[in-house]
Amino acid sequence: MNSSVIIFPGSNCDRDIDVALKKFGFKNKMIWHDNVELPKSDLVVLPGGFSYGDYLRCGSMASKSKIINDIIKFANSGGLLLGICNGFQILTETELLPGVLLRNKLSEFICKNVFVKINNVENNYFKNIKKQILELHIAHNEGNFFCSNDQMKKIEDNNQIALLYCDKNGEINEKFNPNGSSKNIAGIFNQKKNILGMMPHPERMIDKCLSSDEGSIFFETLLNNFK
Amino acid sequence: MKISVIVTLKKNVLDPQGTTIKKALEGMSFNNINEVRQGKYFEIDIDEKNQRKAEEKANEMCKKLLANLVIEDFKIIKSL
Amino acid sequence: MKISVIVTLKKNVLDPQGTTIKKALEGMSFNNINEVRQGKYFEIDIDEKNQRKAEEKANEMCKKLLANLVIEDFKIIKSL
Amino acid sequence: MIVNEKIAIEHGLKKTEYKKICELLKRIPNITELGLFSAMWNEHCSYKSSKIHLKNLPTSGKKVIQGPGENAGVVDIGDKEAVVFKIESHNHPSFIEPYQGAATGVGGIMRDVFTMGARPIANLNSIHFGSTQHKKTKNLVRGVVRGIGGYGNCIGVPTIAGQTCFDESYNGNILVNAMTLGLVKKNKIFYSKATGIDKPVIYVGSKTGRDGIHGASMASAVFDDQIEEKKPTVQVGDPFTEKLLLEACLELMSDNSIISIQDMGAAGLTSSSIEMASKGNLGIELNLNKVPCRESNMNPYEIMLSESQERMLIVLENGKEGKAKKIFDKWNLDFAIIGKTTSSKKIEIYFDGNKVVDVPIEFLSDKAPEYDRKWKKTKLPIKNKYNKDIYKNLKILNVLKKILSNPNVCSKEWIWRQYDHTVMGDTIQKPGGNAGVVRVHGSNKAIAASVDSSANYCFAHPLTGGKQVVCESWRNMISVGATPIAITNCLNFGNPEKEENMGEFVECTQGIGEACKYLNYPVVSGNVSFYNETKDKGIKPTPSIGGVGLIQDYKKMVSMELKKLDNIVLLIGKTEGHIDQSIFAKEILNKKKGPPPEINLFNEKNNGETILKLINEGYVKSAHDVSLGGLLVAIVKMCIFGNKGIYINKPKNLINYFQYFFGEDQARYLIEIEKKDLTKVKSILEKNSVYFNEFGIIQEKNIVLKDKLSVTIDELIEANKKWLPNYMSN
Ligand SMILES: Nc1ncnc2c1ncn2[C@@H]1O[C@H](COP(=O)(O)OP(=O)(O)O)[C@@H](O)[C@H]1O
Ligand SMILES: [Mg+2]
Repeated sequence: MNSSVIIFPGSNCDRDIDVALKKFGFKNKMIWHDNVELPKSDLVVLPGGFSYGDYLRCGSMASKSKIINDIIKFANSGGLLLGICNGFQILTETELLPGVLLRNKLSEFICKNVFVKINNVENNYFKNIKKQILELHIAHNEGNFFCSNDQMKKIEDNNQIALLYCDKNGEINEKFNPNGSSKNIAGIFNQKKNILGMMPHPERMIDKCLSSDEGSIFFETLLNNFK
Repeated sequence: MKISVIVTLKKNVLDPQGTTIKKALEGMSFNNINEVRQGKYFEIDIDEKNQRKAEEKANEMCKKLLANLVIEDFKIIKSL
Repeated sequence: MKISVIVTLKKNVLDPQGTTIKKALEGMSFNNINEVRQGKYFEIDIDEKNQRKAEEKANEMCKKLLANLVIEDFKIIKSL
Repeated sequence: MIVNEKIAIEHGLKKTEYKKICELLKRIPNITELGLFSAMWNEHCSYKSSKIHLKNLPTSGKKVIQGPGENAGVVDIGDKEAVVFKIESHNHPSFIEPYQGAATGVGGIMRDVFTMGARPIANLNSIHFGSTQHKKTKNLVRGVVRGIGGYGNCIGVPTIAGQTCFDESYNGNILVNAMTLGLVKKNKIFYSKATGIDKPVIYVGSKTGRDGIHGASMASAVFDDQIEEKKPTVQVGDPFTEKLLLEACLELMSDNSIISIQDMGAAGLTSSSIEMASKGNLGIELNLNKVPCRESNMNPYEIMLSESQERMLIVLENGKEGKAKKIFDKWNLDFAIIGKTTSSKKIEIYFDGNKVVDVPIEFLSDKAPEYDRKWKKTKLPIKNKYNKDIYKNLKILNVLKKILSNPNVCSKEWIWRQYDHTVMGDTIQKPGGNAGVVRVHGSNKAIAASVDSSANYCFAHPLTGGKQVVCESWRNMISVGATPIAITNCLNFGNPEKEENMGEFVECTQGIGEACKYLNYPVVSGNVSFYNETKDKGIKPTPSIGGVGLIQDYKKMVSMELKKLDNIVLLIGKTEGHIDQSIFAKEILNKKKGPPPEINLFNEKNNGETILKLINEGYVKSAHDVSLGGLLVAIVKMCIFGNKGIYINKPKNLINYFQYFFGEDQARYLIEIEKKDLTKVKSILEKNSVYFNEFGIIQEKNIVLKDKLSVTIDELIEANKKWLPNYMSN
């Protein structure tokens, strides 16, 4: 399976996702944002980091990169497009995903393990996933998902919520919401479910010696769903 | 010509930074604060002598980059 | 009463945000920009009916928290 | 402007120093030249008060590739790889503008590391604030923590450990020390020494503005009431540009275009150009009209002394300019050829067609003054005699809770949760433990690092205090299963022109040197920060020690959380019940006098090495060194982390419960082993003459000390974890 990771100036989880994709069997290419054309890919990933320093708004300047047009084309033709953390922010800024990611509720950067519940498995990301609750890691300043009531209704009606913050038993409750995100949302899909934006970093949790290895489940499932 | 722009969060959008600042101010014994909202301010110096044209340009910039109209409003103000 | 405050970086102080935004605007083919500077905007709603007193309070807040006079200037403006 | 003595003094030079400059030059310097002298001859760049004492530190060893004197130290970790690391202070700027001061401190130390060709793999920080009651403290904490996180998180380097202290001696002068570790291939290390004549000198990075002109002199000046006026010397950090600079430099370093490279830190273009030339015994010629400037009408004086951040100076091989420019263009960074190396052994600077500086390099570097300042020895204080009555009304549980929630002991999670500690995907021990640990990417090895200081001990008796900090750092390495390799030190002291402060410096440094020598734990880099005082009130002497260790197989790493019910906890090292200078003495008994606990280097080494042996043989399931707060605090932390309780045996040779459990005797560790291994472990300890006793048995949830204490860990977690977030949110 061919994947492409887009590097923006200021991306800093690009190596991490490269390592993860390769570890689980993807043939991965790193693509500089200045390119006009995407190579042939089954999966395109916008990595975490601080594109353009997160100056102005997170993801805003990256969303104007040259490569974005081709990414939009790729997504419109049904290709799998994954945005993690800053990548998620870029996806909302390009309006490929609804809503925005506001500053965390306590207005502090937050770095810790969280549990997330997979809310929709009828898609190429989570089909046949062997666990519904994963322990993953978040590290962000702006992960507080927000959208208008109308948008939220659409998101819910279309079953676009991908991941929800919860506790280890899957209970979804404001107590387990690390950043003030509406309805504990940790990740969402577009209508067609080929675009996924998520705040947690599965690529940081792919080895037993790290604080969890449940990111592995994410990547294994993703790869298997291509086969 | 310098154009000044203010970008604010829409009323119904939460402003965690504003809330934090409010708390900090209260911690410093500033009382009777109902609310603090934080926004952004830009000063754009454009090579353009015509005020109206310069403002139009700034307007474009806001729509395309400086403000996210999903959550923000912007206003072009007289340069200070 | 609502008081509006603008906090800007002093003229000689580096403004990484402004510089990066300028480059991004240029990348989007906005030309002839000499400079972009970014600042902060605050809207403070105080329980105080007297304009002068409210402004004085805001002034205090700026000095003590909202602005660091080492690198920033602030200005209280008419509420927009 | 014609230079005279008054102007020289305003530049922080002494009369005698100005006289010496005129004699060397055989003329009066012009204002730009005076600027160069004042920058190069001040304490921060010249180490004029500290040099003769730093000479006594052990700086070499089998693993040392580069000791002090370069941008950072380098140690060999095998497999053709090396680790580059250094710690640096950014105290004064952080007090004035906590966010930007701390941020640029982190940026500066990272540049020191990637200048040497190393990709940064971990950040650490040691921060000291005034009393928690002081009105400035809270905002300073908030600003500094945000600044450290703001910069490090943005670049994408994990912050894996640190240290936070509160003490009223920092009320008017906080300490912000930042440390970075980087990884480099042994044959790809870059140095600042220039070689070859007529090689292009390249300026890259951000543009030059009027930032921080005289920052280096500020770092060497005492704060006074006019502090506000010194404000414009604070710089704003731009982590985004630094990230680009990092990637661009590493890209250019992948072949052999670069002859030498130096970041522009304190005293900017001045010290970077002079150091490069001085180390290579060359001359350098600069044309300042070529320097990319951010502001208009900058004069040579300003350009040379600006401390704008995120800039580098590079000497390139001839003919590589085009290739280099392409790389920096790609990353959207400024690039300019601003001069060349020469054979003149002088620094010659041109501006608007005029020669504005013409000074032999050695006048600015080797000829800088060196002082053997007067210093006063500190006598070992007499031990306090404690009357048994003082313990009468104390309850162990109350004392324990009070100490666990003391600002200096309580959990610092509120701080490190704001630092990205997992980016790069190799952090296998996060902040909160004995030391942070990161894997060497793609290998079985891992690097451990920690920062420590013990200002109270150093203040009570500098010589012992100096030794103690090194030993604590060594213990932190041992406790995670790392072989200690080397340290970096940040020596934060008061005014060296005062005999007491100078004495503190001299004796702390002696203590550090002695311990390092004995433990074979050399000093490979460091930084001296003097003049940490406000209105005549100096800080307590605060050397921060950044330790680095190597774990050959990361699967053998040990952490501090208790692992399994029924396992046995052994206490290694002798407990004498030394409570002078302990947190118990200070906070509970309100006794501030007395000597710090004694350091026995033989025991330190022997205990540590034996534990390392036990770890490498797989016997140790968890480990923690016993430090601030004593035994009970140490075991409670292990319980909290592991979410387990313990039944503590009644100590055999009990002096007194309080002295026993809250005393701060050194060279002690708690280790967890399995029952089945007890005989074997005992025999190894005995064979190595290590003093130990069976401390307790792991059980569920309760911490029990027969007839004295029975408490759930949840209750103690509350005491330990809540204090800081509560303090910060009120
Ligand atoms: N400023 C900080 N940055 C990162 N980690 C910190 C900071 N302050 C404290 N810590 C972490 O908190 C833990 C406790 O530190 P310390 O109080 O020195 O404990 P101990 O005495 O048990 O070693 C350490 O692991 C340290 O890494
Ligand atoms: Mg420790």
